[in-house]
Amino acid sequence: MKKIYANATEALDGLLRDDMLIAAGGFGLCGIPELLLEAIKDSGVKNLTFASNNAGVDDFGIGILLQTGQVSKMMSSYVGENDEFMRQYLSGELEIEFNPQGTLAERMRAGGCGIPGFYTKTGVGTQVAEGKEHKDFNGETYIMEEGIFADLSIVKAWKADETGNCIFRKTARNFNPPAAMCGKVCVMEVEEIVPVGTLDPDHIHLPGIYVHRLIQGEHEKRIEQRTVRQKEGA
Amino acid sequence: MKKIYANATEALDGLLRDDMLIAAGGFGLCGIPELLLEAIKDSGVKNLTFASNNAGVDDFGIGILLQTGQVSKMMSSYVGENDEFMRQYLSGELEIEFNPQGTLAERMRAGGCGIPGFYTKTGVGTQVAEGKEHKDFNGETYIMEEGIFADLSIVKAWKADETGNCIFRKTARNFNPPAAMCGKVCVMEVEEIVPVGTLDPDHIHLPGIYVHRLIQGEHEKRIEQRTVRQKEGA
Amino acid sequence: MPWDRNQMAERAAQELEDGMYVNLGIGIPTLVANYVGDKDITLQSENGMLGMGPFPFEGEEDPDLINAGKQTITEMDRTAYFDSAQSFGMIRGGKIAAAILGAMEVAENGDLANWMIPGKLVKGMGGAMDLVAGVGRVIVVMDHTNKHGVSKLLKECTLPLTGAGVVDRIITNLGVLDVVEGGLKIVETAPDVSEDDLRAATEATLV
Amino acid sequence: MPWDRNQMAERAAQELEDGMYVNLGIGIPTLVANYVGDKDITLQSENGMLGMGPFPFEGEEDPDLINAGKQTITEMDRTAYFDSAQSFGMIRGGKIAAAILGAMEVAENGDLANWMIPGKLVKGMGGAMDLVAGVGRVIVVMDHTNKHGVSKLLKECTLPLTGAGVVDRIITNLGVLDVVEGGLKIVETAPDVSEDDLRAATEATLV
Repeated sequence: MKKIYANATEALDGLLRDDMLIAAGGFGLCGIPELLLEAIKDSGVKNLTFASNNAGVDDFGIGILLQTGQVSKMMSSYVGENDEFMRQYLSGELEIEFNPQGTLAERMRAGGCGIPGFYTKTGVGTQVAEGKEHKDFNGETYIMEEGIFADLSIVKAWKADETGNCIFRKTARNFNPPAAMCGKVCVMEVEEIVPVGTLDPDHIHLPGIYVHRLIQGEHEKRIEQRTVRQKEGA
Repeated sequence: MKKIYANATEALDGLLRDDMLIAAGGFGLCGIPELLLEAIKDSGVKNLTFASNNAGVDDFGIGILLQTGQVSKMMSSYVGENDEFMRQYLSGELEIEFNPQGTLAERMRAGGCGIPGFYTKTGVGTQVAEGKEHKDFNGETYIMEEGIFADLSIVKAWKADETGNCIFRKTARNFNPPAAMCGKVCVMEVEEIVPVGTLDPDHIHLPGIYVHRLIQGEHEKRIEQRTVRQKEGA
Repeated sequence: MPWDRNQMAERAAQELEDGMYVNLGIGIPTLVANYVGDKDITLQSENGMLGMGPFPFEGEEDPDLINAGKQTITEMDRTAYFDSAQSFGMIRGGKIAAAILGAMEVAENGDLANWMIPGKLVKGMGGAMDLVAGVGRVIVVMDHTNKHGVSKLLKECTLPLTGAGVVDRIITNLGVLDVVEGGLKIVETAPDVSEDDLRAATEATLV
Repeated sequence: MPWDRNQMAERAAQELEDGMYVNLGIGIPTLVANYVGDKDITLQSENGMLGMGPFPFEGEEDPDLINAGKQTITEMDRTAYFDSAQSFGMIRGGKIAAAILGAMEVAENGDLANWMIPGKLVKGMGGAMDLVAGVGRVIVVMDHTNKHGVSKLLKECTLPLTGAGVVDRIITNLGVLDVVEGGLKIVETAPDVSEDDLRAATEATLV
């Protein structure tokens, strides 16, 4: 079971093609697979659809693939931080399918769990519900949302062992587990690969079964909104 | 936020009534809420429906409530370890709704996540599919299963802090998280209540938001099938 | 005198009870945390955290620890982290007692619009649709009128909805109103604001 | 000579490839673990564990560590625990490469019956329906005939199904058969078992 690759480019070798659907972890710039996104940019693959909560900022995260015009569609809940995104969207170059954040997360998890559809109250009576099947349960109306089955998952964890068992750190977990689950193949980048047996089996956030390829690398981990408070008396 | 109660009887005070639906954690006799089951027996409440993977053995777990005739229906995947169960079932005293194990777990999670229905391939073409809605996705047939919304959840964890943040130990986790999530009220028993701040926030298996009442107690933790191997050369 | 932003937040904090798990939106709702006093409130950040603490001290920012507004924050003794599917599972499943959030428009039937102005910048709904559909109680905190003096409490929303019939209570600079059968009901007015003042500033039916 | 239980398990182990995550059922399938040799196989126990180890030494049994047959087991360096919803999420989601399980009957179209004999003791399907519906490859290991000498490889199952059209390969004491278009195809026979012997013991259409 050889899962460890030398770098992002090698880890993606043979997995990329035009027109594919990629599920990416991360929330804002927190916990994003920055090394894999860079390698996807370098690969030149195009017409990509991304299922990702956000689209990064202009020069980081998925934003770098918008700059190069490699993305044709986003499935996201919020893209407000990205000017280039807005320009492409308003000019019709880029398609967007807005998903409520929880619906997007659950659609990814559903895909990973073999569930092609589920019912939710989220979005009933809004634009999000248009064209979707409606069904009543106990007198309340729900809409059906479909599982996302991605061609590829790219995610970022904190530490993983050599079998891909991994742990995330604080709110950098976010969309990474559901995104990892819903891809036919999942490539993960981590800050540190540790020997098997290092991680407590009760602390694993995502078992290695979901992780097909693994790389370790240096992460910039850019902060999007640096907010602080003053020490009292300072 | 006062969640800690002195014992199982006090923790269940005001929550029990005849004809209610209780979701219980545990797999076999592993990770079952043994103290709460004992208190439910003592309460004399009757006509209970249990959503629980198993029904315990004759004198332990849910089995003790079968002995007293307090259970009228089980929603389970496997009940093979319980003779009294079989007797009541074959005589018509006890109703059983067989659920595939994963369907049962997912139905509990769905109920806890506000999902009233989802589609699965499990059980298509079998007795389990009879009377259920069928729907095709991408040329494959799935059936709809409904979320379980229980009146009460009873679960067992290893350690919890005073706010109910808790961790499970090894395979005693099993059905406990999904069972905890699907009840209007969740009562949890643990081996040890620890001060807030003791558990690493990254290691919490089930956040305290799901836990309304909490007790600490001694657990028998009976082993159902003691299997061992010989030391080599012994 | 109408309430200012902090007074609206202070009034909103009165809605919270000991032991509640609460989600606070961006803007005035964020200020509510300053007024919970001794009440034991646990704040959820929908990107995957219960027990959200204050902003970090300078130099202690952690890129792995942000809130739903992407701001650096801190953890507390009671903090628990989880993934986005779990986070919205607890929202959709009704485990969060209340959400306090801002709005562009609220209609008298409880419809809420706060995510999109057609033809203008479209940023997305984020977690707002999930929150208003799932939490136990939806409390809107917003100015009573827009910058042109036009009522934001309407007979019908004109903007695309975030949720239909989801609002329970509205706290504005002029007072507190509940969504009830037939329209909105005045619960309370700000000091020196009369019911007539409030009626005059409201398009929605008041019952 | 037909294969014995251990030989069937040994043959089944040949189905497993390096790096696979596999679920083994109760009975003969459990023995397969003894024959994986140097192959890097990770065993799932559907009650919430990947990386299932052997039985514990006497005195080291842990009531919190059991397999899906409720037997005490041990963990390994690579072990990860998770809850039942996650466990069956990975099963239903096709993450488990193969399941090796026993059966009462298999039909020539891949139908499988192994959970219930009407009128007799009803124990429940446990995780079997989820496994056969979800895993990548379903391999049945069973005796070719029942104790009365009647074929368990049938034109149609007579017992209630565990799954419809789910079986990929069948390993019996007489040989190995694949479910293909139109019926079962003999892949291999046990030593000194002829194809005619196997045909004679089989009710299902052989193609």
